[in-house]
Amino acid sequence: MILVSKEVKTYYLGGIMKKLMGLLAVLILMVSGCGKEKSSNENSLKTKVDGGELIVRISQDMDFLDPHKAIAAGTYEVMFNIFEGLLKPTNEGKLVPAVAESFEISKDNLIYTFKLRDGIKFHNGKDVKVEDIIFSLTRISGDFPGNSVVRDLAKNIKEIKKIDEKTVAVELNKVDGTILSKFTTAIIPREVADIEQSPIGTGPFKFIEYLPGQKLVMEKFSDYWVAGVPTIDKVEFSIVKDEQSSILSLQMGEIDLYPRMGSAHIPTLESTHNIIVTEQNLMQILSLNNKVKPFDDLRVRQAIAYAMNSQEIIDTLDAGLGKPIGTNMSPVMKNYYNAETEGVYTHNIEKSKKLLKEAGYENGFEFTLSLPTNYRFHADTGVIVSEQLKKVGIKANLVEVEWGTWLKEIYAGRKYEGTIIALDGKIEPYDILNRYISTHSRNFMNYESKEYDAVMKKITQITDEKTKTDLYKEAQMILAQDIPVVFIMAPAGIIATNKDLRGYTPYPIYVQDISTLYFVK
Amino acid sequence: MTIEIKNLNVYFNEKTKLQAVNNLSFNVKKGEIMGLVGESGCGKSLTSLSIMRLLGKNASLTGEINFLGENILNLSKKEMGSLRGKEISMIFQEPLTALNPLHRVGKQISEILKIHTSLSKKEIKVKTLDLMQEVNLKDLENTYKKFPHELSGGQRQRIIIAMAIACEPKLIIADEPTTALDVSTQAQIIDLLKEINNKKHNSLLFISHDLDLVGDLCHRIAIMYAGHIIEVIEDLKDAKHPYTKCLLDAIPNPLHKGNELYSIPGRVPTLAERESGCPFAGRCPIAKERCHKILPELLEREDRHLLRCLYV
Amino acid sequence: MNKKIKDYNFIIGGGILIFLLLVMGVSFFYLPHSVTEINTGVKLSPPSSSYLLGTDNFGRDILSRLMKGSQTAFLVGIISVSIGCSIGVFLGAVSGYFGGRIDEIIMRIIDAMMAFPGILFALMFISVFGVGIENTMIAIGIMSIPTFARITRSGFLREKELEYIKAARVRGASNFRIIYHHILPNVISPIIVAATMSFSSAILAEAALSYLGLGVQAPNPSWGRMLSESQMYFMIAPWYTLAPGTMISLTVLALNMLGDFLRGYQRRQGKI
Amino acid sequence: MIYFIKRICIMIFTLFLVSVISFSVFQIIPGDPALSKLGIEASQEQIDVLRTKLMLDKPLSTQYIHWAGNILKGDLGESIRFSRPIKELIGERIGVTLSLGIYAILIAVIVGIPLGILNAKYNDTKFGVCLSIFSQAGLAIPEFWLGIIFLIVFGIMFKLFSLKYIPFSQDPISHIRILTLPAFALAISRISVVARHMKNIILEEQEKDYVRTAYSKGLSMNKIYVFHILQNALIPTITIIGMLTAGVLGGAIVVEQVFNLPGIGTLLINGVTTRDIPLVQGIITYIASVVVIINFLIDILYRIIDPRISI
Repeated sequence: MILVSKEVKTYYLGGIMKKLMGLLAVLILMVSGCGKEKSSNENSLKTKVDGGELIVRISQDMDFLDPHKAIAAGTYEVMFNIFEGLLKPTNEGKLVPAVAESFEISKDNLIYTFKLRDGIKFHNGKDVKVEDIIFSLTRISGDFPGNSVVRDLAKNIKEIKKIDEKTVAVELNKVDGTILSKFTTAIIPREVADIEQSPIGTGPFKFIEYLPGQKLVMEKFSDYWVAGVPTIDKVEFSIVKDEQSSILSLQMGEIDLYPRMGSAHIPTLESTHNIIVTEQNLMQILSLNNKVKPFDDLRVRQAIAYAMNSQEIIDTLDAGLGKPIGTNMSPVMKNYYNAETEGVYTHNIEKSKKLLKEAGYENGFEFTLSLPTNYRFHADTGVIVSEQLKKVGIKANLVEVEWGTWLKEIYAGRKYEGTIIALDGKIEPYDILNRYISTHSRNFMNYESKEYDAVMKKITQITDEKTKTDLYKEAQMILAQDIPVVFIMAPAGIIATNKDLRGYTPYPIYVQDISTLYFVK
Repeated sequence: MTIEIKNLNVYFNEKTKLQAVNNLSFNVKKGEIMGLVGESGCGKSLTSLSIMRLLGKNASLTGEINFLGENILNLSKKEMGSLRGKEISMIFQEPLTALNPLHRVGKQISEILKIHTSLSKKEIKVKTLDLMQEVNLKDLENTYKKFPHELSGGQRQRIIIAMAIACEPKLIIADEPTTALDVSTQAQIIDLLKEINNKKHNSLLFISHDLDLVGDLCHRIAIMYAGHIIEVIEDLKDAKHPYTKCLLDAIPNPLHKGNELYSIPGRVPTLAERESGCPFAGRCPIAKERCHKILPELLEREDRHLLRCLYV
Repeated sequence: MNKKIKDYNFIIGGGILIFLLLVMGVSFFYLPHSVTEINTGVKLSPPSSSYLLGTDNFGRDILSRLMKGSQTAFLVGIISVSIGCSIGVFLGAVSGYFGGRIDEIIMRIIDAMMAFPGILFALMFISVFGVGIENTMIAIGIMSIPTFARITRSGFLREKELEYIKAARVRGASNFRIIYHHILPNVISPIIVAATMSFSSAILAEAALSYLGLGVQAPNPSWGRMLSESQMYFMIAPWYTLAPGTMISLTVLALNMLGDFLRGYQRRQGKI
Repeated sequence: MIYFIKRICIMIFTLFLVSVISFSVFQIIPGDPALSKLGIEASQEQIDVLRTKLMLDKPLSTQYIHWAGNILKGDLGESIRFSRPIKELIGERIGVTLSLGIYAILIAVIVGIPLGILNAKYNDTKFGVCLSIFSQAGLAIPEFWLGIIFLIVFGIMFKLFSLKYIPFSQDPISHIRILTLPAFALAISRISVVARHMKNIILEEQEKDYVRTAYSKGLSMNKIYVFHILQNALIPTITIIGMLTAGVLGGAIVVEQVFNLPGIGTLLINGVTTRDIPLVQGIITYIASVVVIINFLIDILYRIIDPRISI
């Protein structure tokens, strides 16, 4: 029984469909048209402004706020502004006194005596005492509840003595030329109950609050021991992993500083933001498992090095800003970097084929190239590398691996054939190169070279800078020739900042120094 | 003359145009109970829906329906709205589904009063209870609050009747009101309709397929077959049309105990199968050649007895 | 007028689907450019005569990747629907036909599975068994089991009561014969509707998983992966995002419209 | 009442199954949470210390009993990555996902129902077809892509919405303003689901006898729609809203990524990539239980509202 009375009029609305299509077309036009207009730049007229609130976007979260527990790179990057050690790294990669005013090393290089800087205060207003230094240095030997994380420095400390109200002496068990950089470990007040909940240090900024996975907020520490520093009042480190939403937040003006941005976004942000390009202390490598056939054969590794063209990867993925490298050292470590290593293996298809023939792989071979999923940069590099190796008959099967699995199977377990990852540099060149020592726990390349181990051993025995630098260069040349891994590039560090933010100082290590930043109006 | 229908035609326009009712004409006088009887599919329900103008989207109708002298087909939707329920009301076949399951029965009765009368809330409540009293419902206060699923079929039909007589309509159309009820409730509902008719002198159009029932209740009976009225009589006994006679023979009679029950050969033609000539010609025992060609007129025989047949 | 209107769904939905099947068919034989070959010179160039839909950030032709991607999309769709359908229908049939304790248990498992929103379930599956096209298909397949089980069960409950089943049982037909021969054919049409709908949600799920970086992997191009990779360049190269996005939406729209048409057709047959 | 108790037992059993599924699925997960927490630099014994602390070395059954026991006590255990109780982490962020979910369902209902009614009224007309194609299109566009387009068009070009999340307690108006865009991205596909169900239900109710009785009482068509058809159509609509919850929570996970809202969706994805098993288990059990409980409430609500069914 159909019931609805037939008076219901029918609307003829063909017109509606036409209007809808029109609207959609306009929308698409606007989307593609908008990225083009240029903006005028009158930087010179602006004057420095005091204070202001800064929002920094970082992609990795902190593991622990307690400086002696924290190991993850993402934590030191932020907490660098809160905690300071006896010494402090500078943007040129040197070490300068911080909590300590000055220090001397005994002739036998075993006793390091530090003089406490007078008038230096903790964030809770209390003066820093020698007892705090002794407390902090003994704490890193792991004898405190909750975590027995033992630091390398602690292993080598024989005894810490208080000389007087202003000086403290640290005696080592054996000479270690590379120990100085370890004295940057944080000095914390001895009577604070839980440093994790209330991280108090001597740095330019005071901790306010931390929402895990969301943000960490700190504010200016007015009586910081360097006068007039910092200028910014309040800093919020907003933690978001997804690069796409960070780019959008930048464009919407919701974040002021975004370090380590992908080069692909430069054209988008060029007109509206400052783009700072820096050399990063970061080495991207194609690691080949030296224990796995055919990578145990040096000629095969050389053939791969000749077949690969780092410049093409740099142009495609890093907008030509990255630097090709020949060894496990970034050019940013100026006084230690060995420039000759760059020319050792340049792109040469014939040489590569000749070497392959010599090694008995005339018509190439197949191997699995595992790529960590959460670093799109490395996954994309893998795509280009597999194309490049095709030209010499080597077939690289790309397999993307979850980060957790990459860490366990490849990094710790060394169960892989080829992979692409970036190794971040440290202040101390020894810490960058020690990974290739055959006995090192993280030598996931399975590289073994008696000659290399000998050079690295010698370095630890001497403290004279000149001879140490030559030995570092010699070690780099061995790596360049042996190529346990193919050194692709030192990716450029690209930082996007708000148009009115000045004073960004890039560091050769994984830190964001907020104290030098200021706004202009 | 409460209502007079002249040459009513109802068409269904599915793929092709089908005629369900062709030029039906009959009238119902004031206070008269008119029966409309026929097998299912003869168009009797369609007629009632046409009067109420509640036909579906793909149905269309022509002809005149004069109610109290005015052709209601020309009325606007609003005017028709004020007519429905006030002047003409309807009782349906399925009491189970005819009431809104989510509203209390009392409220559904008062709804029709709210639309057509300007009584206050309290007066409406009192009137509703009176109406329920009139249709012989018991324990009024509780029943008022009950939901349809809490009442029996008979009680629900009484609620619908209460709704139908709420605004003292001139014409009530009852479309097979008792078919879905058991025999004992059926008799009570019929007596109730008779009682209302005597008291209120409204005219009642009673549609059914049960000859016996119609025989007792109605003053006049129109028998329909395949969209046509074939006979209008006051008493079943003096039926003359072959179809009516066949129908009467088909009623099981205790006197003819033992011998086989009679049933009319063949079946009712569907809308598409109806051809010209007398609709019953195909199944009529006394059909002749001419019956198939000419559609006989509905002529008045002695004292208001109408008949549509060439040979009787 | 009414008959023609009802077919709108069929005409538009069918039309788009045939166009997509054509695109996939052609992609087996001819692709304008190689899908993997990189040339940084033409990186992110707008649509031109040589590259009809422009190029991506590796300089690869988007059109050929889309055509190849259609193979992956239909592959993901077909396999995940067949997984979901076979297991789901089996579970639904068993619990619907036998009822009682088995029905109770299976239904509770289905309820528990329904409690996990689709993406969550795939997320859990993939983080356990790892990324890759096979796992994506299995994960999406499992996601669609509950819907098939429910539809089949309600179909079985409805048909089981009808006379023709009692008649079959009286004739001594075995349970299997009754299920397979008698009930299933009558329950098949709602299952087909569910299949079209779950085919389209499979494609949507693959896109979402790729967006989260867990879907189909690098070598074989998939619409979902292209969509997630391209959104970084939305401002500089909007065509790179619009192309895969439109393909996904068109396919899903076509499948949903066909599903709607089938449901409408089926209601007219009174099979609901 | 018996029905009520029966439903509660079923619900509890389902919740138990949910916890078993989410616990067992994660035990066979490759990758080591301790390693992924301490990252590339950590030495082996640092990792072992963390492993024992997290009982990762105990047999599975004891771990499950311990974990399930804690849940009953309301303690979801501690996240490895953030080394804070999961309950707290979820507590901080659940507000975002809940308000996003409720906002999306509200939009879906407010827009979906009238669209469904229009669809039903003009079912067999050209306008009706356009409407149904329009709502079909809503279902076809992937949520995250819609989110991105919204973000680009409304966020950057028209600067209408900001990405900075402001909690409800702080400033309700801007909280709603910020959540409008993600809520719409989430709601669009749900609108078409609600519209389609609404249309089918209305088409069914329209044919029912009580509608004819209403007409015969002289009610106008609109009044009949409002007082009679809609009320009867609303009851089955409640079950649709129940069905939406699972979908909306699933969608929220993806949409939160696009708009980087600090909801439990982003927390979950973060947990999955960093192998923070307790956190992921906690969240998945939490979401699944919310869905089960909501469906249970909807089922009870359905019975209370519909007088025809006694509890």
